[in-house]
Amino acid sequence: MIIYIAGVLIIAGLFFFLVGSIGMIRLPDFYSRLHSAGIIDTMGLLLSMSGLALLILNEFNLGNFLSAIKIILIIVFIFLTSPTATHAIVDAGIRAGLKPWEKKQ
Amino acid sequence: MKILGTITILLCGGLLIFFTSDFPDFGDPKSPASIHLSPYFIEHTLEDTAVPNIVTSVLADYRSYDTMFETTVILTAGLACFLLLRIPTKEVTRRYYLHEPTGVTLRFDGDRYPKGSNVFKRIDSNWVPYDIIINFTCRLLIHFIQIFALYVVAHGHYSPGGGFQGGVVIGASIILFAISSNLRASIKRLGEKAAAIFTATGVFIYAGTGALCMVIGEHFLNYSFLAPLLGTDRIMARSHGIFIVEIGVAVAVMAVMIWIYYNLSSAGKQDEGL
Amino acid sequence: MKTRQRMITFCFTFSFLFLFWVVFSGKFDLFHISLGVISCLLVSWITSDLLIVTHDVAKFSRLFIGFTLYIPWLLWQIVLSTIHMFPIIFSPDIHNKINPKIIKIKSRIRDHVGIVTFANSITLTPGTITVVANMYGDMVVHAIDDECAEALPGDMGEKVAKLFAE
Amino acid sequence: MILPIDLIVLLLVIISAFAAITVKDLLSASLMLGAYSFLLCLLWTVMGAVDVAFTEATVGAGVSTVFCVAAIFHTTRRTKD
Amino acid sequence: MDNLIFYSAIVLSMLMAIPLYRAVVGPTVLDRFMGVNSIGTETTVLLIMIGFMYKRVDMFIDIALAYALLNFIAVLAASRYFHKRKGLTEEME
Amino acid sequence: MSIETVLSIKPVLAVLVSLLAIPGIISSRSQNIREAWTFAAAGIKLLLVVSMLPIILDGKTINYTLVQVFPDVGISFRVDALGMLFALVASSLWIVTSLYSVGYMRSLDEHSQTRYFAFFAVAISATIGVAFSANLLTLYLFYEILSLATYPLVTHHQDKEARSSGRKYLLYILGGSIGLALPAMLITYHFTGTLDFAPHGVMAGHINSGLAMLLSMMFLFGFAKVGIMPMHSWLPAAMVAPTPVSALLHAVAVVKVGAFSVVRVMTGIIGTGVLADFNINGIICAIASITIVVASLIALSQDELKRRLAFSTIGQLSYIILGVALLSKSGMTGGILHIAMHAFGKITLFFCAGAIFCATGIKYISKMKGIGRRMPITMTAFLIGSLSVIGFPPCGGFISKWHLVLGTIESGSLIFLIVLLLSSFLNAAYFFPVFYNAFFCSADEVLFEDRVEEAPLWCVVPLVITASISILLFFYPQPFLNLASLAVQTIMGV
Amino acid sequence: MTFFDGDSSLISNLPAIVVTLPLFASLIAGFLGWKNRKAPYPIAAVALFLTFISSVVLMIQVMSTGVAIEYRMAGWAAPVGIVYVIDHLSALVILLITSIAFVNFIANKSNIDTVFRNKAGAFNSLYLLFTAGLLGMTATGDAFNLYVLMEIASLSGYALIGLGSNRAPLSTLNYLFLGTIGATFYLLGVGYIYIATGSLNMADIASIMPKILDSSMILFAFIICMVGLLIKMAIFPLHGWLPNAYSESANVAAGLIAPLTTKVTIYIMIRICLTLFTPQYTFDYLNTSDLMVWLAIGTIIFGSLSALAQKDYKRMLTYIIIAEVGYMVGGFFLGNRIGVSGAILHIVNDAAMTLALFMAAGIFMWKTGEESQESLKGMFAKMPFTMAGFTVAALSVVGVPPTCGFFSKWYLISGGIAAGQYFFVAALIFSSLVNAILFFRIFEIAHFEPFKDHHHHSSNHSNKGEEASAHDTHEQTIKEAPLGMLIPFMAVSILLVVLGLYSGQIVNNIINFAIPSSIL
Amino acid sequence: MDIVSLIAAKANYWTYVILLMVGLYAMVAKNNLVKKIVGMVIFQTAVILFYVSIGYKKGGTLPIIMHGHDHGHGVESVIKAADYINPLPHVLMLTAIVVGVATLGVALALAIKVYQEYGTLEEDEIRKQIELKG
Repeated sequence: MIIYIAGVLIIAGLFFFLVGSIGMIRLPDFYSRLHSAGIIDTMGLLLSMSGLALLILNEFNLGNFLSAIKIILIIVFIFLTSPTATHAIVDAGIRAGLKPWEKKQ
Repeated sequence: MKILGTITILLCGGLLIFFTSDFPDFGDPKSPASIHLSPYFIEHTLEDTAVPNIVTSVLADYRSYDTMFETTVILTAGLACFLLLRIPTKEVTRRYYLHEPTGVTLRFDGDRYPKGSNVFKRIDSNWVPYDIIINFTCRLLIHFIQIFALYVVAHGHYSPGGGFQGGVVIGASIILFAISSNLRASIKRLGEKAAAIFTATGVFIYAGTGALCMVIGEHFLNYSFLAPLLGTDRIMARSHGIFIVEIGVAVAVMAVMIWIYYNLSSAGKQDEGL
Repeated sequence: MKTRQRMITFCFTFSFLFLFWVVFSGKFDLFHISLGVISCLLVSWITSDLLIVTHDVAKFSRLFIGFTLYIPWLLWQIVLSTIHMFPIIFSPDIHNKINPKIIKIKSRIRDHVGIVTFANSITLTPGTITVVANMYGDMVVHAIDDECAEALPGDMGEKVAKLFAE
Repeated sequence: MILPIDLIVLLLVIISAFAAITVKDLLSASLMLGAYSFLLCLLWTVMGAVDVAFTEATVGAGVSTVFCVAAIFHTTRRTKD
Repeated sequence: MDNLIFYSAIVLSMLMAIPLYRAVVGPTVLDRFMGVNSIGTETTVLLIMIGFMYKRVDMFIDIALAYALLNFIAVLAASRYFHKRKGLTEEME
Repeated sequence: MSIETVLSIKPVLAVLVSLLAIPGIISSRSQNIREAWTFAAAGIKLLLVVSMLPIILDGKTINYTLVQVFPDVGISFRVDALGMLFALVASSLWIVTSLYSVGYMRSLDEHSQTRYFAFFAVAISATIGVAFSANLLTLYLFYEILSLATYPLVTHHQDKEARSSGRKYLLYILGGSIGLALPAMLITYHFTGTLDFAPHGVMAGHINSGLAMLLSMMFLFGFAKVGIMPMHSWLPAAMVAPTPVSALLHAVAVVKVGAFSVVRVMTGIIGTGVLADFNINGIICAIASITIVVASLIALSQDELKRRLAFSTIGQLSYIILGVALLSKSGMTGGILHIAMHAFGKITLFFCAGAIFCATGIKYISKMKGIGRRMPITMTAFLIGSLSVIGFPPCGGFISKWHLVLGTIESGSLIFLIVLLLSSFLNAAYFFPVFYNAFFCSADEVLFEDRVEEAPLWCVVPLVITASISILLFFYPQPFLNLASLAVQTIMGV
Repeated sequence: MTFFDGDSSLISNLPAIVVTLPLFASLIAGFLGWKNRKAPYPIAAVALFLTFISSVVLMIQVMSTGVAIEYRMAGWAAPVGIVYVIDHLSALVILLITSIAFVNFIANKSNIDTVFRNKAGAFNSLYLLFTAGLLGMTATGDAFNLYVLMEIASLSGYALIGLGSNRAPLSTLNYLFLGTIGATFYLLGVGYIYIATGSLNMADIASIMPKILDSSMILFAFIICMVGLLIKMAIFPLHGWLPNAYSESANVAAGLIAPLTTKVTIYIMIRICLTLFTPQYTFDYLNTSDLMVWLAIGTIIFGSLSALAQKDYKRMLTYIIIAEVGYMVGGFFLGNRIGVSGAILHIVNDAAMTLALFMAAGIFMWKTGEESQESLKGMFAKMPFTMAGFTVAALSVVGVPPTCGFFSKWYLISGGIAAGQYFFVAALIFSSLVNAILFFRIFEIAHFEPFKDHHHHSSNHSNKGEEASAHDTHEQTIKEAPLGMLIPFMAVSILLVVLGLYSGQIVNNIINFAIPSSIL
Repeated sequence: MDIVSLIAAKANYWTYVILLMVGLYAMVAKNNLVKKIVGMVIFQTAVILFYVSIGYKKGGTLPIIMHGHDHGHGVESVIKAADYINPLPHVLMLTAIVVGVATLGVALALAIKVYQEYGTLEEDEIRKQIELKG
């Protein structure tokens, strides 16, 4: 049972990776591309990592449990670092004077 | 130059590709490299050193002499960067200060800057306003990075990692601190002098262990002679000896990474920088 | 008082870090545990002033509970806004779908940790990114379309403010 | 079993290496170097060299890119090739 | 299940081409930052998947963790460059 | 004929004694002490050399090996008759020349006298080293030291002319020795495995005719100090040196070292057998003859006295080569004897030239009209010297030339006899005008005022001594003649 | 094979001590340099001296036992662990390195203080590390360990060189690039050897070699190792980094690096060809002689001709170094006993000569503050002792007996004749002649031109007065370099002659044992 | 699958050659000093790729002994060398990476010095400046 949930989560995570990647190509300017890069960092990572953590727990013992916790920790750390990095990049873009794309009216 | 480069790489590349044809296939278990020497390491690491991580045991015991000089290479790099870049600037002609209560930036020329004042805070000449997001996140993360690094150092016997990796991660944590706040704050915590002395200490721990083995026993770096000192049998003495030198490597590498960063990021002035 | 505060901070840091060490290590023999103690002491001795901002134990525990409640909600918000991003990314006429804009918002949060939490939450939800945040609660946010822009500060601001308000 | 991933990563590594030396901006070049070392780390793990991968990860992510950026900060980003 | 991991790893490694494309093509430096950052994230996931393929995940998690912790230092340092030096393409002294 | 050898450190001491004097020379605070060092060294050296003379005349040789450098080759010394003869000439003339140098340098108030005397000592050491060397390596070593030690002497004036002359000097000497002699030596070593001088040469049976020819030519031209024709032009150029230098070095040390080295190599390395078998001696004779004739002709056209002497020297040196290359007993004796006889004759001539320059500052023959009246002693000595060089009795030069002539007849090559006679005539032709100008000119042609006197005593005494020795040698040539015939006996194996 | 089983005396650990002593000293100098600026120098000097002593003891030990000393690092025997192998050849080179490092260090005391000032501690540390790296390279019997030590030597070398004139960083950077290419190629070669044999120990590889002689990987390993080392030793088409790097560095660094780096690299080449690839492979199977000797000829001719074109004294020396590299490489690849002896002897002699010449450069620098040849005007009169030493060194380079240069050249030329490589002989003689021209050009300037007082102007002229009574008034006042510089320099010049006179002994007692008997 | 394994048998070695050449090209032909340094890093890592490829063993697991956590005492299961990837190249490459970082640091320090001296990193411009200064 756990295996199937994990499998679904991993596939869903891959799907979000795909979505984020497509967004990174299609969106017109840097700032909006960052939004879709955010999908990779958040949803993609969250789902696939949870899937992998569940997969580890399939064969339960202390070592595997700790490994699962470590995977969760990875998610936590990336959830901390990713917005910081994004913020830093955007800040850099604004300071560098990069104008956001605007819809032509 | 471009043409020369192209010709060179075409020649060399052709030669190299040509000679790959005789290679054993990728991942061939029967290749000479896999059957001559390495089986010894794989099969004897537990008996000889009680370290499951073969890479660690080979790195810090069988070929520990290499690793000592690897650490020395790092030391050399640190010294080299220091020697090349460091400009000891006793006098800074122009300094910028932030008056913290009002947020006004003031410029002082010569040595008329306020010494030991609480309200004035030294800022870089190309100052960026205090970014709370980055600063806070980094402050939070540095601990985890450091504890993780120490974990990596301590568990080099059982899982990937070891002194070098751990040392780099600690170094990176302090570099992160320097980036997130500013260079001077970081130097205040761990100055250049401390970095240099840590570097030397790290290599000294390694080489000193080796010399101790030589003094007590027979060969340089033969940890099994440390057994009476450590109070264990000879095999465990090797394991602990590996641990000791890993600590030495970690200390040296950490300090050198920081030292090189200080010098590179401030172009040797160690005053203000990236 | 000062030393006591420092002691509390130190102990907090130490126990927190030691928890992490145990998770990392997974070895419970004496040697490794003592290594862990030494490492944690070392780290908390060097950098204890960096981690814990508050010395108030009660406030800290409240914050902790608040966070455990806040995080699932945040994750849900992330899912929602990701789903909101779907049609934009897959739309054949992507240039019409989006309307990037930079907006200024004002939050009533004054606490550093709160501001950082709020700003990061904004960034974490796809569709909005914090550009600038200062300690007075002023924020500049880049939003990909009007809907995202209007949702701010909204519920999220409220929740974070409540978390740190008192 | 691991080979297809190996091949894909090899391809990506080559692309990033080419990019690192062709991009006409030093900051970008050093960033590409960072990406290159991420991918190399992946390659090492694919080939089972976890210790090497760990070292590459820590060095590539934590140190060498930062060194490059620090050096570029004190020199210039401009490059003619 | 092994197959699932295997194929997802292949798909993921292929997907990494897209951030890499962004990192290689640009057009601005900041796009490259973004691409590199995304590559880092995907690498973390991929590392653990490879761990599953070797059936020794515990050995790989440390690397992934190191990645998660260190990945953003490079990006932070690079963006710090823009904080201190202004201008996207040209040097301004 | 087995040669009895004696082991003795004397040859080394003889070489080193003047080197050991150098610190004394350099550190002396006053001129007199410095020159005392010089004389002491010269005296000891002469004593050492003379003390070895009886042993040599007994038909023994003295051997001493300092260090072994290569397998079978070391820095080693051996004193035999040929070397003894040369060493005797050099060491006895050093004293005389030192005496003369003191006078010359002091009277002209030359600069850097300390340097001058120091390098003088080095040069004489090297000369004795060449004389006493037991193998080609040692010979080469001292040959090079000599070349370098004479460079500061040649360029003593440190002006533009000295510079270009010094350049030319080094180009020929060093170029010859490094470019030709050294490889020749190495090839010899490669084929024979030894470099020791053997009485009959070491090459026989090791090499073929072409290589022997090549090596002979390389040695002949490589030892450029001998001044065989294409390699001669350093010699006139080097006459810019102070006259005592010219005297010692270009009458005794340098050029004679060249001739000596060639003789040594021809006899000791290549061997008379090889020379004769492959008919190399004929070619050498021919080259020497050409040099003799051409040099004499050029000498005729020179107006500057020292240059004329220089070309004369070139010619006279080739006598030595010619004599040895004739390979006849008398010819060889004559050639070897000519080393000594020409040395005494020519050094007298140089001393005279120096004395004239010292007293009057004149260099050119055409301006010397009537000088004989003012400087009778000098010019008489000049006459004796030139007679000796021409080979006119009652002077030493006659004896060597007589043997040479005998040698040509003995070997049956008349063409060389003609060369000898022609060149003697030419010698007379270029010396005669000097003498004629000096003494036989009408009073109104005299270019000198009364106040021109003889050169200082320090200058005159040496030239008188050498002139008288020149005459003395005609009557008592025994020491040199005995040594020469002993040497020839060893070489020819008779 | 002799092991010092159970013997824990100091002597038996000497191979490790020789290398680690400079390392420890550099660490201590690194510690104390922060406390006291004056402390590191004596420590470094003492350490270098002790290293020198221990290398002498090592040499005596090797010569008396006549067998190579094998020292197991960490107690692991040969293929598993790293071993140090001290045979006659490496003992000779170790002695050379320690003595040169010591002499140069002593001679440049005042230089170190003035040039590096408050970085003197770091400088001393790097100096010692460089020495340790070279010593380790020489002593090691492990192909990979060699690479690590090579990098230590190179990195510290870059730092030492980079702190020279204003242009030094650029040329050092180029040196770094080429040095890295060289070292990496060497590493690649080791990889190819490893893939074919599975071992890293030189002796072990040599024992496997006969089985795999015709493997193309070994061939490529040979090629790439050689290319790497040739880059590092600056042979003709790959020489570009050397002249700038050496001529623009500080004198004290140049005095250490110029005599040693290329020579030790040549030693490494010899070591690899003889011990790792075996002479059988290098000379008989591959028959590399012709190609390499032609390369050497090119190097000699190029180096000599370029040296002719230089106006700057130190630059000229660098090109002479390049030409000398050609001597040694060519001599070694002649492949006969006499040629190889000549190459090894020339390593020793050339290192000593180069040291003397660079020390002279240091003294001239001190005196005139310039580097052009023109600045040497009137030096013979001004500094007779220095110039005497310089003359000896110059003559040694030219190859005039009894200086040592002549004797090694003798061996080289004899080897060339024996091998029938007459072009090599011709190139050697040509280069000797060019060297003669080069140095006599300097002699002329120093001899003929009057001294021009550069920066000590007129301060000591007025109060001379009658003091010159004993001497001629023409003679210029003698003003020598300080004794601290002069005495080591004179010692080295005398050593040049002594080395020359005793070259027979060196060859017979040391070098003969160093060359495997399979080379005839 | 066959075609994949055919390429895979040598692909690593080809890639290492390509990377090596990319690095070498950058070091030889590029004009910018930092570019050259970037090339140097690539050049060095190419060799690491080569070594790690040597060490790989099909069907082998990581060079960390499984179930070896009980300090080596009482290990019943026999350790078979074929089960583990060759650890020796990994050890060597750890050293090589360290050397690479050290070299990078020194090279960048030198580049900064060059920039401080000439104000540019382009080699041709620097050369022009040197010529102008004489």
